[in-house]
Amino acid sequence: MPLRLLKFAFSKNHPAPRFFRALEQPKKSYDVVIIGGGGHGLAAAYYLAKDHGITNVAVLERGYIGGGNTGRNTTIVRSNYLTPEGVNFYDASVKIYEGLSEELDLNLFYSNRGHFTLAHTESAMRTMRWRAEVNKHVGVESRVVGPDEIAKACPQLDLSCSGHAPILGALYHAPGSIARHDGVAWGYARGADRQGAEIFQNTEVTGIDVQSGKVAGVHTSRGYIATKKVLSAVAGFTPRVTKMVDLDTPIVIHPLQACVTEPMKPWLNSILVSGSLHVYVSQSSRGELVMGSSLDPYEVHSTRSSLDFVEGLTSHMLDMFPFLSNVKIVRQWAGMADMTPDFAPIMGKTPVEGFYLDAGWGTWGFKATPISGKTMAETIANDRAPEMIHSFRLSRFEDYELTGEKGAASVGH
Amino acid sequence: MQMISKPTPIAYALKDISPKMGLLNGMDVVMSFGDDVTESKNRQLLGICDVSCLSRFAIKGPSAAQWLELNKIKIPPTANSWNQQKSGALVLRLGNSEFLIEDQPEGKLCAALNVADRKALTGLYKVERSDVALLLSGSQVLSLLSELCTLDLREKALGENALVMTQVAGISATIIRQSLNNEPVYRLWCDGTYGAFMWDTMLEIAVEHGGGAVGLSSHYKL
Amino acid sequence: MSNRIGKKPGEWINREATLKFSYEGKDFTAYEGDTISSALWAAGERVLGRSFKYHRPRGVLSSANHDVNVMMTDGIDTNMRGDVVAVRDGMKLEAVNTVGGVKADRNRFVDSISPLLPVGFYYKAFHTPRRFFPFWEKMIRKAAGLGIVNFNFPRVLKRKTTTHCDLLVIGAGPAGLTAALVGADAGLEVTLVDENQYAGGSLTYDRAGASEAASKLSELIGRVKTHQGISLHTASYAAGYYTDHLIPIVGENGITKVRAKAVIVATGVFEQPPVFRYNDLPGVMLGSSAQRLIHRYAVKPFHTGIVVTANHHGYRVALDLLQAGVKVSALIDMRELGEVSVLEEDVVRKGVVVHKGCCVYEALPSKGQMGVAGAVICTYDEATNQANPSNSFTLECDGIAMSAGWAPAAALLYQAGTQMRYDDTTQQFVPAKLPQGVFTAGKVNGAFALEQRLQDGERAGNEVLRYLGKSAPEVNVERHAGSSPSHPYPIVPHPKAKNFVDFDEDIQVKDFVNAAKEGFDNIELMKRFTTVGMGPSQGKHSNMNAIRILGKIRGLPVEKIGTTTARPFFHPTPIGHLAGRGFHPHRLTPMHGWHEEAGAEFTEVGAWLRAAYYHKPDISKQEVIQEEALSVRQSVGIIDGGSLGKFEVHCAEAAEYLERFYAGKFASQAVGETRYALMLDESGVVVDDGVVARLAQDVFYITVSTSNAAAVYREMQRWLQIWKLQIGLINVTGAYGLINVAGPNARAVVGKLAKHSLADSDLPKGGIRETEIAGIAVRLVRVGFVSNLAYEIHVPAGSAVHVWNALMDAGANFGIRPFGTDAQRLLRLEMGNHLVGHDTDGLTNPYEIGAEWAISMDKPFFVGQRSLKIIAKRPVKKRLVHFMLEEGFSGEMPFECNLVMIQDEIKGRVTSISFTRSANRVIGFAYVDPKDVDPGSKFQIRTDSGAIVVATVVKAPFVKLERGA
Amino acid sequence: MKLLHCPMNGTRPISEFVFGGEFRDMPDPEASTDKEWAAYVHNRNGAPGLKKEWWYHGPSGTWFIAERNTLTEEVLRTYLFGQETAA
Repeated sequence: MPLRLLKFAFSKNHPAPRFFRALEQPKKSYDVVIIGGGGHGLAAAYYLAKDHGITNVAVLERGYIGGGNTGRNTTIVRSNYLTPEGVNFYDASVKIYEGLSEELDLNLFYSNRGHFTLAHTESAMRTMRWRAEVNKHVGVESRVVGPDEIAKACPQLDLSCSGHAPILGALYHAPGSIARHDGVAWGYARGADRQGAEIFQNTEVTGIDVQSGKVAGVHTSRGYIATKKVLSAVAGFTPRVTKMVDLDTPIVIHPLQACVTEPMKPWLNSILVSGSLHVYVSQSSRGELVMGSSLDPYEVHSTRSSLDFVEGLTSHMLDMFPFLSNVKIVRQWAGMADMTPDFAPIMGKTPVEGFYLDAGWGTWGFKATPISGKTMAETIANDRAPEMIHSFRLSRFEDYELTGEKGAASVGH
Repeated sequence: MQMISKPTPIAYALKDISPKMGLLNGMDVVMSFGDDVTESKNRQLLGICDVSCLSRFAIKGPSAAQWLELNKIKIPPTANSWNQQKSGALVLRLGNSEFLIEDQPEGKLCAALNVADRKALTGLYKVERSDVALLLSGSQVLSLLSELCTLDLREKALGENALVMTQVAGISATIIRQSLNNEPVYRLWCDGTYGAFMWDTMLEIAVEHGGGAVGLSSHYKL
Repeated sequence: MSNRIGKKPGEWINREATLKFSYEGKDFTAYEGDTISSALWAAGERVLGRSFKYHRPRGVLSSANHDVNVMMTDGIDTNMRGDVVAVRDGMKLEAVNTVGGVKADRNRFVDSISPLLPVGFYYKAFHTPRRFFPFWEKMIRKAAGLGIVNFNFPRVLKRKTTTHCDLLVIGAGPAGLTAALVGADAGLEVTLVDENQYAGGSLTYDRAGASEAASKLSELIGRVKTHQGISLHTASYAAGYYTDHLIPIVGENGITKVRAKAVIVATGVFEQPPVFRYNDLPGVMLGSSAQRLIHRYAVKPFHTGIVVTANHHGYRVALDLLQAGVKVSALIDMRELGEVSVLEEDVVRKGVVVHKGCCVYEALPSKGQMGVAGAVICTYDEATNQANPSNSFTLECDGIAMSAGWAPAAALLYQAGTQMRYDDTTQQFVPAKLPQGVFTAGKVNGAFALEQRLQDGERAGNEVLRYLGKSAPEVNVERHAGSSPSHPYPIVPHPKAKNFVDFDEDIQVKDFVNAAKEGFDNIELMKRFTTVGMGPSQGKHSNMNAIRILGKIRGLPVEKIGTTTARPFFHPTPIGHLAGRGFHPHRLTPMHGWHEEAGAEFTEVGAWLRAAYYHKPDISKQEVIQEEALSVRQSVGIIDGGSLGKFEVHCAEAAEYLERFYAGKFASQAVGETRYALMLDESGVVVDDGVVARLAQDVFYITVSTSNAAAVYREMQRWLQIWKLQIGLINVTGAYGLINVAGPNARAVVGKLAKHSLADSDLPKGGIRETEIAGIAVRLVRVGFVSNLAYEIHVPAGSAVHVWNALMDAGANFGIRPFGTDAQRLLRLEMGNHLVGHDTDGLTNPYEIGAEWAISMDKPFFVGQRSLKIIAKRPVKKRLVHFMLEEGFSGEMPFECNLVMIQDEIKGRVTSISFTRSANRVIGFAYVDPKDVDPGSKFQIRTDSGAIVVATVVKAPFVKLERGA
Repeated sequence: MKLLHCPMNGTRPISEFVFGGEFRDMPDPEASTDKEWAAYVHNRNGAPGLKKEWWYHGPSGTWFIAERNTLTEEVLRTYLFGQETAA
């Protein structure tokens, strides 16, 4: 038993301080206002302070910290993308994640499990090789493996998928991991708070004050805050915020649903994703199977659950694991995914001076949390986006230079 | 043109059994799957019958209704409804301007319409179709449908002459409820290439309910 | 020692049928109808399971499907809930999540080190230094989870049906039964569901030692059961509320998806445990649980018990206990004033000592904490919520019944979008604003007295009638009167803790206090940090107390704290039930049976099954594919192409329509001619390609690729509406079979059967004729996709097999051979034809694949044209070329999607590659740098192992095209 | 499962429909600048609210317009394209 737990056993008062201060009222102005107290916004606040010494920062959260997609995703972290720019970006994220528990001094349960993207068709196999080759090129450990290797890692998997969709092979991505999603938000919040950033929960931004094309401040449910720099990091709420500054983007909102089973003794060690069966699954450190599927097929701005989702998902789960018939689903939920046409994010500066966008995270935002925070902090600090996120700029659509992650991201959370 | 016998769209689903076959309208068709007692029991409990061999004629376009009337067909007055001609032929109005006509086993209406002059009107297109047509009967038929279809297909919900285009077992299909030999039955049409799947799916459930496949002679005197 | 008591009216057990089973290696008997817990409890077993985190012994808590510490395995199934799963004869049960048995569980040491495991402990340790984490993680994963999954558990297919009704009533307690009767009497079709084995709700167990409830129950049940308009389903729970009144009802044999016009939620309440030290010991149970054991299973909950209460209900429990022969040594009422009603008089008259303003300070464990030995009682100050142990006294007992209040079973209401408010008179959340078509009745609505619940059911039933457009009276329901059914703060602090709030996750009061100290003082954050309510019971017995505790910590009223979001499912629901039968629709061409007999290996293309190749004994798949392709090159092959999308476009404006829809020109197309057609989307991306044939001035016939057919047809229909052209569009995909006969002898074979001459002059390349083959009217197209000479025969589906067989016969002399999609892909590659979707991806534009020839920028408009004008101004980044490897190439064979490199930069990728025996070369398609596109240019492919293979750009086709070949 | 009313076929579960995206008027390709055209092709009105949308009923092959609130999922009305006034 680690010694640091002993202090809890032998202290009279609870020895752990607050993660983040309970602040009453925001100041009149800040150097930077971050809209959205999810992983991305909090990470940006953290890196603004840590990397750039910018600490006069407010993070405004409409609900509670990490209550949006940060706390709703299925916590998979990976970097096996399709385009070199995508792989580079997510790889940088994985590298930060690997040391993040230590850096934030909070156990994020960053658990390296290995990630299999199962291929049931020849064309899926081709895409796997494409991704493997690009990954290798960038220095990321991904390779195409055959059914034998999948069976070795997961002997319980029915490789024929009940005869409906036999598995031909997979893309194996060794660094694939899962983490405690809430912990990531809390850890960044604590880190940002300790360096001086101020976090306000239950604080809604109702408008953005733009004067002569430049950001001048934000209107909030707790009054007006003057600032020259605003970062929007609000995932499924992006269109509402960009509307405040009259900015058009390609983002549309589709719900993404997930569910968990009752806890059982861990048996599934890898993360499995099947594009053909629209399933991804891992087993958490609590013993629950955490499962998700593809996006809901139409636009809805709510987190309601649907029965068709869980019917479809369970049917495909049984194809893969027929013995789960009597294992029970405890809970299902949904997040709102901000989707772009090319399945890549939109990051960086915008035509509105001082308005920075961290959006379009669709179904892949959690895994990018550290690197998006870092690169957005850099963008804000220098008023210039780093090269790493150039391909994700908003103007790529006007330039007909889409990024093309669709092949890797469709069901690849 | 020479006469050849055509296989039913469900032929593939029949390949491992040897029912009693017959020929109707040039199509090989199952006359019966078992003895009279079994056939009768299945028909009354939950019987699935392949009637793909019935003659069909389909036409669509803005002038389709007018043309059918010119050809002495009484057409259903509203979209998504059906009626029965004196000859016993069914006239299904699919949406507004598309019609599917199906003869009784020995009916001649479709053959006549096939060769009737269509030049007089524009906006008239003959539709080539290859349906699997099924006839579902028995006291448990709604149990079967409630597992395959989300709609309320009971008599009180459907009314007299409603026609519904919906999904059955995930496949687009057309359904009506009619009375045949004074028994309520459901009729279903879907694309013939789904025939074997639809047949197998329905049969599996029918058998679970204690019913099964029945041949054409269970419903028609031939 | 049997705790079974004499027959109770309406008991759920069948004393005629005795069942044998074992638990933890010991044999037991049960009556049919017993749950595992009731049978074991009747036999005197007290330790029915161990808790998840601290491995503390646990017994009966609710008997209402949230005793999640009592999870069993029978060696086949796991996580079986003892409080609801019925005993079956011969069961061999063991508690899950123990090491060495439930009594000797070696993991029980965790309880003694619990101070080392503060709230959220796992966030606080194990992560430094990083290299040790995997070790700790292994330990934690070992400790995690409940039961062990049986990997041989059979796949169970349950039936899922859809049913429709006017009114769905959820909960067959007095309110639900009454509401159902009101609806049905007015002619509604009513479905009534209840999760219990029998209908009746609390009338089946909450009797207060009297017979009034039982007779009310039989009266209501009698009417419901004989009512034509009510369909009653017991042992079936409403698992969730989904949009537009869709409610899945889960029963043992499957799910019924009920679609109702209106829904009445009469789900009642969950009894909530008061919180005191050792409130988790086996023998400490909810009052309603004690009543369930008595009246449903005729089991005495304990011999000498005390009742701790803070409401009216505790007195009713005491009376039931007395009636069952339990010695009730005291009734501890946390309220200063106690119960001022006849109930108190009754209890006192029966010899029970009532201690008002007192609480159970702690329960005293028997040896090994396997049961209760007594309780420490002291005064409790309701104003400060503090106990005063200085004046405590001890009572001996072997059980404690707890009745301190309730929480509404409102999960479905929350899911439906109901706004709830906190009602001070009942100290309970009740509905404030209900969504359209959703109604509530009974305790969930804050109506507690029986008379009131009956009234509320009547009111709700009548409201539904009015909602559905029938006239019905307004029924007034008396407000709750008298003392509150729930105590506002039934939580007793204790310096030594182990006063449990959440039994699923072993969460104690101090955990909430400490979580708040760390900043997690918002209900959602607190839930996530402490994991309260996240266990299998989903907070049914813990959320309400958690809210009360947080309110206390923050000094806020409960209403301000709010609740966490309730999500489906109401009870955990089996995967097999949700999955159901599962349909996998597939389409077969008319020749499917023929292919199968010929040894075809099938591949799925969209919904279709297509022959990929035909097995030949002792020959590898690769060899077979080469042979099939060679037979086309050298003589003649035949392939079933029936899955291609096939559409007809009729009417005078058809050409205009196609000009707009496709990138090429069709107005000038001659009758009897076919043209290649490229389909773009509005952003200029290549979506599909196909062939447009002109059958008449006003009739076109189009084929499109199999996998895109449905989507292309949809887009055709949409543009048709937008452009408002007079078009008749017909999808004949399934109505026509398609047979392709290819190879130098194709003309000879097809010619034998064709009514018309196939001479070049009569049917040139790219021509289409309506003619007869083997006596069948067909559309015959001279194509050149896989071979320079080939015929596509489009034949009505019913006659396709006949024509296929005729062609096989006609080709016998030429050695005609069927070929599959694999050979087809090789053949088209040899011909130099790219495949959309194979050689293109979701962002490919026509310039990148050299398809400039297929787009007519001089047309006034086509879909994608405007974007192409923008794209054309930008440099092309990559281009698709044909390539060959050197003759006799013997290096590492590149695969499709190996990368094309210049130095260390990715320039493109191989999209198609294959060895072809016809050309005796490795040939393919690849995207390369635009400067490398001229024939003869060399470029580099990097193989899987990293080796570099040099390829040469060539002109297609790859095969020497003999005259007519 | 959500229900949607097809103007030709009546009320059906949403699984019978294909979502066709927001209904948008195409700008004049000749008159619009490259930038305007790129915005038309790529950008969407992603904010929640009442929208006109394309929906397709699969079993009958019917395209129609639904006026739907994307925040509440409430469908105000549905009608065939061009028959807005009749609805």
